[in-house]
Order: sequence, then structure tokens, then C-alpha cells
Amino acid sequence: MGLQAYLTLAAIVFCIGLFGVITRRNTISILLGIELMLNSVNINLVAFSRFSGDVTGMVFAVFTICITVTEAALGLAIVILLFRVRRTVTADQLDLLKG
Amino acid sequence: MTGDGMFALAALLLHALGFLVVALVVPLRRLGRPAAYFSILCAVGSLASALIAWQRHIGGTASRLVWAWLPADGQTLTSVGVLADAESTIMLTLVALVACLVQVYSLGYLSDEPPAALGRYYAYQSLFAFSMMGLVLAPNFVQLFICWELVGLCSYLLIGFYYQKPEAARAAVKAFWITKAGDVGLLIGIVLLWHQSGTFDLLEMQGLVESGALPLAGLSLITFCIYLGAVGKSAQFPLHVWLPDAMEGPTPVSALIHAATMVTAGVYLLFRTEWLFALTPDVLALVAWVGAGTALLAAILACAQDDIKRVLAYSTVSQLGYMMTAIGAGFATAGFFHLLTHGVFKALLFLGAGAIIHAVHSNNLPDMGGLARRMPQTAIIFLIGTLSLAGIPLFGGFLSKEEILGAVWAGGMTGPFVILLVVAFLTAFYMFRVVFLAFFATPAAHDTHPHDPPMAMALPLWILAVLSFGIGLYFTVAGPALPFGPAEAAAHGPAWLMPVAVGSAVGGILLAWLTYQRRIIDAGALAAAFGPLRTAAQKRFWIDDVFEAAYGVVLLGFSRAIGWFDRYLIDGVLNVVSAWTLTSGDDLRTMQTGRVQDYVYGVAVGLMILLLWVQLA
Amino acid sequence: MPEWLLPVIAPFVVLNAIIGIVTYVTLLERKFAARMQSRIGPYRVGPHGLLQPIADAIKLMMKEDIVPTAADRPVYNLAPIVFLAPCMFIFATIPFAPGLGVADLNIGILFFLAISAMEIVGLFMAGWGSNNKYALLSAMRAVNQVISYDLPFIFSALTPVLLAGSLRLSDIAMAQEGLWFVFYPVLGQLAFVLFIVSTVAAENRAPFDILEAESELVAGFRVEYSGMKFALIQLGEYAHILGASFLGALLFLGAWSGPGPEWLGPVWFLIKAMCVFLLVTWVRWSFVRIRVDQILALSWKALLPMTLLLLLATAFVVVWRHSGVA
Amino acid sequence: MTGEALGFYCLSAVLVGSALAVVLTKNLFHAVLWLALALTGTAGIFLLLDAEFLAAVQLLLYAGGIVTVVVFAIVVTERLVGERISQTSRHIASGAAVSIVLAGLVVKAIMAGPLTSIRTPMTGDVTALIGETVLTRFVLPFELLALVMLAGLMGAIYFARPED
Repeated sequence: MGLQAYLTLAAIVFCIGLFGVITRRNTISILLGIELMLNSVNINLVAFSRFSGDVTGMVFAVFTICITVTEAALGLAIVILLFRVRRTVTADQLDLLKG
Repeated sequence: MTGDGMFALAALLLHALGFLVVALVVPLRRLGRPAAYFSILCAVGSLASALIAWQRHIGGTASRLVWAWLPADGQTLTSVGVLADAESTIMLTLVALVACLVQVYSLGYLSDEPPAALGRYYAYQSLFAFSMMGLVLAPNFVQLFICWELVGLCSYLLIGFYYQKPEAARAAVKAFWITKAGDVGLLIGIVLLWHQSGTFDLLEMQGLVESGALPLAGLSLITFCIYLGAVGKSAQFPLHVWLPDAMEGPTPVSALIHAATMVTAGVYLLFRTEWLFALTPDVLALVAWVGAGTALLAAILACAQDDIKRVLAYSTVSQLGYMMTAIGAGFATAGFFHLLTHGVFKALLFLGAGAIIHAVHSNNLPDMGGLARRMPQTAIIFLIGTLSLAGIPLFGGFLSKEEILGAVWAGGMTGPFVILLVVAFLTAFYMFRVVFLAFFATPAAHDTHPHDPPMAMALPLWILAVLSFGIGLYFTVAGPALPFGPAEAAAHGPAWLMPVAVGSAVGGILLAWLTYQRRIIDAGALAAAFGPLRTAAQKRFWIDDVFEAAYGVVLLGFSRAIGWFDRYLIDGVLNVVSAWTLTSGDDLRTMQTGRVQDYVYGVAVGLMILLLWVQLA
Repeated sequence: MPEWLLPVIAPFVVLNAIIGIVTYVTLLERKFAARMQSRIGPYRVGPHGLLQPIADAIKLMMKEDIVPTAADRPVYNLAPIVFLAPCMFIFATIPFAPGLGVADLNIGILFFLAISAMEIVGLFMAGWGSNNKYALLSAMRAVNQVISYDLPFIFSALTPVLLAGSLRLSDIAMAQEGLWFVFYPVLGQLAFVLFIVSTVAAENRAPFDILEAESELVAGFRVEYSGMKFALIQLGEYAHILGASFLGALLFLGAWSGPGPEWLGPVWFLIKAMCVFLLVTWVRWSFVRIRVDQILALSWKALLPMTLLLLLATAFVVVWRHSGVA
Repeated sequence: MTGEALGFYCLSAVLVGSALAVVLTKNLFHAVLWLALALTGTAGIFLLLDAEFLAAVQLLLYAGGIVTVVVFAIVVTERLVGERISQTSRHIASGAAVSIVLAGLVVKAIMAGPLTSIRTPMTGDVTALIGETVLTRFVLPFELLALVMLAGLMGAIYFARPED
């Protein structure tokens, strides 16, 4: 399988994740969509790395995974805090920034 | 030559120094008396310099000391400095003298003021003197105009010295605005003149006029505009209304304004530009007629006043009318001479009145009476001033009045001449009315015990008294060797002039004596005889009312129109604009849903468009 | 035997062997526990109760499969499989003798740890899918505990990795030809103790069995399960313990090394693994349960720093020895 | 069809299918489980790309870590309150349109480019290489990453601290 196949797969997964981020109402679901998007990024990194024979991409994937884990922990902590304060995790109602 | 100019400059700058030090060194100003001493010191130095300058220039030589100022198009548009000649230095001396004496006098008169106010007063005084001197010595119209405005400002500040008093504040504003109305004319005139001649410089312009290089077209308008400035400043009809109200300031200030500064500025301006006015005889005739009318009007008004300062104020207006008439008749020198003598004796009268007020604590004539016995010095001094004003021989006023009457007669103006004779009669009458009522009539019930003023006030009074008597005596004894050209001498009127003039004055005195001292003629009956006139006089000929009405109708109406315009048109446009902004803001802000997802959505759409663009392009 | 058949046969054999072993490991534990408590244990079925596990299995298979009405059916049904799968997968990486194993990956130990961490997903599915308060609480506790103890578990397992210099399990086994890592001065003993403690906790066994604490949560996350599904969960649990025991034997006890011919290697390995298993069981039946907060505190405040320090010390030793040799 | 291709297509189907399930399923808990499957599928993709280490890390951190944390969050926010929040979505049509068009455009761009399909052989142990690279060339980012993670964890602890 060529590089194109992997990249295409990653692109599709990315767009599915994007769809989730755009359409979901629950904050946690949005987070899931983000995880999907980041995951597809990792596929890209590893694929490029493998096909170019350079390990750098994989190193970056490792970094990405670490950052993602941190982000997930932090994001969920925020979700919990939000819930505590506003008794909801529906993104529609978290619009204090509304102009 | 230059060295001669230096003394005039020194006289000018010493007052500037006094002002700057007193104004800027706040602790000194707060102390009051030390500031006053410093200011007086400067004034004395200034007087000495002015005297020396006068001495140097008495022969008629002029010296110019100027520095370039306002560069324009690579050349100097105008300069700044001093133009010292016989006329300006003598005027300078008068200003320095009166300013110095008034400052000394104020030390006694204002001894009850709080120190800070006293310091402020002396700062104003120094600035006032400096401004007037700058005006007197101005070598060009620009400096003249600037100093002219400074004088207006200082009179505003000093008239409103008791700014806690609403009347004083109102009087100050009134003086400021009415003189400003004239100043607008002056400014327009100066600019028009510059447009015609291409220069601001007095000497250059005089040269142009004498060589006939100045185009005559439209010159009448220019001189009329300049005359407007003088009308405002010198309280000519109809802009004289501010001067009586200016009495709200401290009495020494009135002395300064009436005698040497402010009101004399207009006469001095016309005198300085006499050669220009000579080119426009119609304007000169106007000047003469307005001057005569003002003199009569003010004299009548003065007869009906009970406030001693108001009587003196109207007499000033009246005398300014005299000077203007002389200038209008074409004999500016006569007017200038009267200006000088008047400056001395009017300062004397005002300061004397100040001494009376200081003693009696009232401005009202009925509150006074029999003061001659209690304040003999003041009585003598005031009498000297009064006699001088009435034009009794041997006194300073006599000579200059004679000269004016002669000049007007020589100028062929019979109407003004007759008016001026009547005014001379009225002048003697109302001044002696004051003298009899204040000093000789039955004393009113006094709670206080009036006495002669303290040394600081008495000294200037005596100096002025000696001067006003001395001038008359000197010229009478030394003969008609007046320092004013042969034309003046030739203009001396016919032989019957002097007896008639003196007679009318004595007649006025006699009438006053009969009415107010002997009470042979009932004052009420006299008033009844002139019923309508008296009523009119008490109403000040409704001029103030006319002004008020004009203000009400014209100014308020105009303001309302402007207000309507502003409220409904300008604001309307603004409201429409702001409403539009608000609505569009409201519409636009719906984009800001505050939901992060929507922003992600926007990013995705943007990315999509970008990709589309890249791939389709 | 054709070459391609080996990858098919090997897992099949291993899987069946594991199932068999696990079945009898339960009997071993019951007998061992009974002896500790001065009982006899299963004795009736077969000689000395040797057929008891078979009987249990048959009994469980014949039981009615009950699904609670409120349960999240797909999740509930899938949970045992998801739970069991990683527990079985971990054996794929373990070499039972030189060359005898499903896949001797070059990152074997990491893979083992990763797969065993997946167990929590099945556990949670079971707890959630049952839609039962006890089950959910149990799952929550499991999450807390597993997350907390995964780290010390991994770190303590990394000490032998550092000593051997490889992530490949067979390399680690080979490295102990001369000296079992459990006998490695200081480091080995400390690592082994920490490993045992972490294993007990990671396997949710007493004294760290708060997630199934009978007196509080009845039976924990599997309270709603019955019949074959219950059997699968039990199987998975014991398989996991067995896998951890094999790992312990491999990491610290020299794996298949032992006296006798080479074919005895797997036997030695099994015996060593059973020793580790009995050690864990011994702990299980000897200590009383401790509270949730105590468990978490022990992990974060004691085990984690200790394992980290140990790892650091090991790294220093390794570097020092390498430079010393060089 | 080679084994690799077979594996790729199977894993792709699993990955795409479970990803779709993540964003489409109504039950939040199911979505998380689907995500776990998707992540596991990704680990499989990594294996196909000879990145065993990454696959292991993926399973260890993602599948083991993130999924548990997410479930934890769900429980804290939803189940313990006692009400079941059903998953709803909004502008599905336009969101789907945008996503599909975007995917199409990206895939078109990928297909347009001349991309290699030959794997450059990697010398040596990939895991060891990654380790070496991390500790030599990328040691500074690595340390920074450690710092970021520390800060992130402290932030998470701060956010989720018990209410005083």
C-alpha cells in the first residue's frame, strides 16, 4: 500500500472528527471528535515517517500522543469544572462569549 | 539712538519682570505685601526709565528698537520692539506715573485684603502696566493689537478682582465682551490695511501715506473699522455702557483704567494714526460728531448719578468725547494734550474718591457730607482735581480744554462746538454738585469717623495734585510755549472763546452752589424742570436696555436658531449614523455566537474555500 | 507441517493450554487458601477434588443467562469478551522457551503492558452495561485503582528491562542465564517486591480488592453476570493473574532456566510462574482490605516515587557498569 | 492481494466505521467505546507501518488512558446526576456537507500529488532509533514536553479540585 492510501485514510478520519466537533452538542463528544482528528494526524506523521525512512515523524507522533493525553486530561478537568459551575456540559449553553 | 530706545524698553520690561516674578514665584505671591513691594519697586524703576526716555525724546527725535518676528516667505512679516518718540514717551511717562502711584496707593487702599489676593492684584497691575506700555511703544499694528487685547484682558481681570461678587463678575464679562465687539472691527481694519499697504509697520505706513502711495479706495472702511476698536476701548457711544459698570473693581483700578490705561488706548490709537484718518475726512467728521454726542450724553447722565464713582466714570466718558471731537476736528494733538492733563487730574479725582470711600465705606453721595472738616487734605486735593476738570484757569484742564474748543472751532464744526460748550457747563455743574454734597453739605449721620487717608494713599494724591496744578501754572506762566507745533498755536480760537468757556464753567459752579450749598434753588424743582430728561438720564437713556433687548432678540434668537440647527440637524445626522452603527453592530454580533464550535465551523468553511480556490485556480 | 501453519497452530495450542491451566489454577488457589485456613478445600469431585474445575465449568455453562432489563444490552453482552480478549492476548508475547511462543516482539514487554491496560475497557463496559449502582461504583473504583497502579507496575517491570538492555522478553530471559534478576544486589529484590505489590493491586486482589469488596459492593462489576458470561469474566481475571505471574517469573526468576535438559525449560517456567501466583495468593489471603484513599495514597505517595527512584538508580548502575566494563 | 493490503483494508474499514460511529451514535458511552475501537484500529495501522513502539504507546496511552478518563468524565457529569443526557447534534446537514467537501478536496490534493509508494528501508531497530532521536536531536522539545505535561496535570488537578 502506498503513501496515498494512508494519507487518504487519515484525511477521511480527520473530516469525520471535524464533523463531530462541528455538530455535537455535548462537550465530551466534541472532545472525542478532537481525539479522532489528532489520531488521524498521527497516522499522517507515521506514514510519512515510514515512507521517507526518517524516524522524525514517529518521534513527533510520540510527542503528539503525549500532548493529546495531557490535553484530554485537562479538557476533561475543565468539563468537570464546567459541569460543577453551570450544571451542564451542553456546548450550546456555554456561550458566555456571545457578542 | 539705540541707547535712547533702551530706556523705553527698560520701562516696558521692568513691569514685565514685576509681573513674571510675582506671578510665577508662587510663595512670593502668597505672601502679599512683599510681592507688592517688589512690584512697586519695578514700577518706580519703570517710571525713572520712562522719565529718562521722555527727556531724551522731548526734542522730537524718534528711535526704533525692533527684533524680527513672524518670518514668512523668507522675510519678516512683522517685528517686535519699541518705537520711542516724543508722543509715545510722554504717554509712556504718564502710564508709568499713574501705574506707579496707583500701586503705591493700593498698598494703603487694599491693606485689608488677604495676602494671596493682594499678590494676585499686584501681578495683574504689573501686567496691565506692561500691556499698556507695550501698546504705547508698539512699532507696528501687530504688537499694538496684541497689547490692545492684553489690556482688555487685564481690565477684565481687575474689574472682576472681587470675583466672588456676582456684580463684579458680570461687569468684568460685560467690559470684556463690549470691548471685544470693537476689537473685532480693529482686527478687520488692521488686516485690511495690511492687505492694502503690505506692511504692519507704523513708520513705513506713514511713509507710504505721506508719499501718497497708499490707495485711497476703501480706506474709509478701514479707518472706520479701526475707529470701531477705539469706540469700544474708549467707551464712545454706543459702546460706552461697560465703563460705568467697571466701577465694580477696586477704586485704584478705576483710576488706572480711566486715567492712563484702557480707555485712553482708543484715543491714543487715533492720535497715532492721525495721518491715516486725515485721508478720510468723512470718518473724521463721524468721529467728531460721535465724540460730541458722547460728551453731552455722558455729561447729562453724570448729573443724575448719586454714586460718586459713577459720576466720575461718566465724566470720563464725557471727557473722552471731548478728545475724540478734537481728533475728529483734525487737531489730534489737542486731543492728546487733553488726554495727558485729563490722565493726571482724573487719576487724582479717582484716588481722592477712593480716599473718601475708604473713609466713609460708601459710594453714595447722600451718605457723605461735611467731609471738608474731617478730611481737609482730601477736600483740598479733590477740589484741585475738580477745578482742573471744570476748566478753571491756572489748572491743567483749563489749557487743554481751551485748546480743544479752539481746535473744534478752527475745524469749522459749529455744532460740536456748541455742544462742547454746554458740556463744559454741565461738567462744572455735576462736579461741583459732588464737591458740595460730599464736603460741604450738612453731614449725614455717621457711625464711623472719617479721617484723612494714611501716608501710602496721601502721597500719591499730593503728587498728582501738585502735578495737575503745576502743569496749568507752568504753561500759564511760561506762556503758550506748548510743545505742540505751530498749527496748534494758530488754531487758538478767537478772543471771545476763553471768556465764554470760563463763563460757562463758572455758571455751572454757580448753579451747583445755589442748588446744593445754598439750597436757594430746590434740587427737586430743578429736577422737575428737566423731568423727562432726568427720567431718561436715570434710565441711562435706555441704552443699556437697548443692548439688553438686542442681546435678547438678536443673540438669543440666533443662539436658538443655532441650537435648533445643532439639535435637530447635526445631532440628527449623528443619531442616524450612530443608530446605523448600533443596528449593524447588532446584526454583526450575531456572528459571535460565543460557541467555540461555530468558530471551528468557520475555520473549516474557510479552509474549504481556500482549498477550492487553490485547486480551481 | 507446512510453514504457514505454524502461526495458526501456535496460538491455538497456547490458548487451549492457557484455558486448561487457568481452570486448574482456580483449584490450586482454592486448595491453597483452604490449607492456609486449616481447611481441606474441594475434595468431592474426583480424587482430591481434581475434577472440581470441570464440574464448575459445566455448571456455569448450564446456568441461565440473565440480562437485566435496564442493562445496556450490547455493552453488557460484549463486556466479557472485551474483558477476556486482552487477557488472552498478553500470552501472545510470552516466550515459554527459546523460540517457543506466538510472537517474540522486539517491544514485547511494552506490548504486554499495553494490552493488559486494555483490560480496563472491558471492566468498565461490564460495570456500565449492567446499569447497576454497585457495578458502576465498582468500575469507578477500578478506574481509580488501575490508573494509579499501572505506573508503578510499568516502572517496576522496567528495572529488568534496563538491566537486560532490551524490550524483547526473550532477551530479558537470556540475560538471566548467569544471575536471576531477583538476586541482583539490592535493585533486584526491591524491584521484585514493588512488582509483586503492584501486581496485586493491578489485578485487584486483596488487600486491594475494593472494586469487588463483597461486604460493600456484593460482587463488584460482575454482580449482574451469570452463567457463561460470568465464567468468561472469571477466566479473564485468572488469565490476567496468570499472565502477570508468567511475566514476574520471566522478569525476575530467570524464566525457563533451570537444571535438567532443555525440554524441561517450559516446565521450570510454569513452576516459577506458579510460585509467583502462590505468592500473590498468599498475600491475598493474609491481609485485610484497605480503604480507597489508602490505596491511592500508597500508589502515588509511596510506590510511584519509589519505583521512579529505583529506575533512576538502575539506570545509574547500568551506565556505571557499562563504563566500568569498557 | 497481499497480506498488508488485506490488513490495511480491514483496518481502514474498522477505523472509518468506528470513527463514524463515534460521531453519529446517540449514546455517549457507546461513542467512547467506538472511539476505543477506532484507536485500537489506529494502533493496527501503526503496526502495518512497522511502528510497533507507537502502536504500543497508542494502546497504552490512548486506549487505556484517554478512554478511561473520558468515561470517568461521563460518569461524573451524567450518570451520577441521575439523568441521561441524550446526544444531540446540530446543523448536521451543513456540517456533513462541509466535512465531505473538505475530505474530497484533501483527497483530491493527495491523489494529484506524485507520492511515493516505496518504503525506504529503516536501518536498525525503530524503537531504539526513536529513543535515540528523542534523547539527542529532540531532547529540548522532549524536556519542554515534560514541562507541558507537568503544567497540564497540575492544571487539571487544580480545576478538578474539591470545592472548598
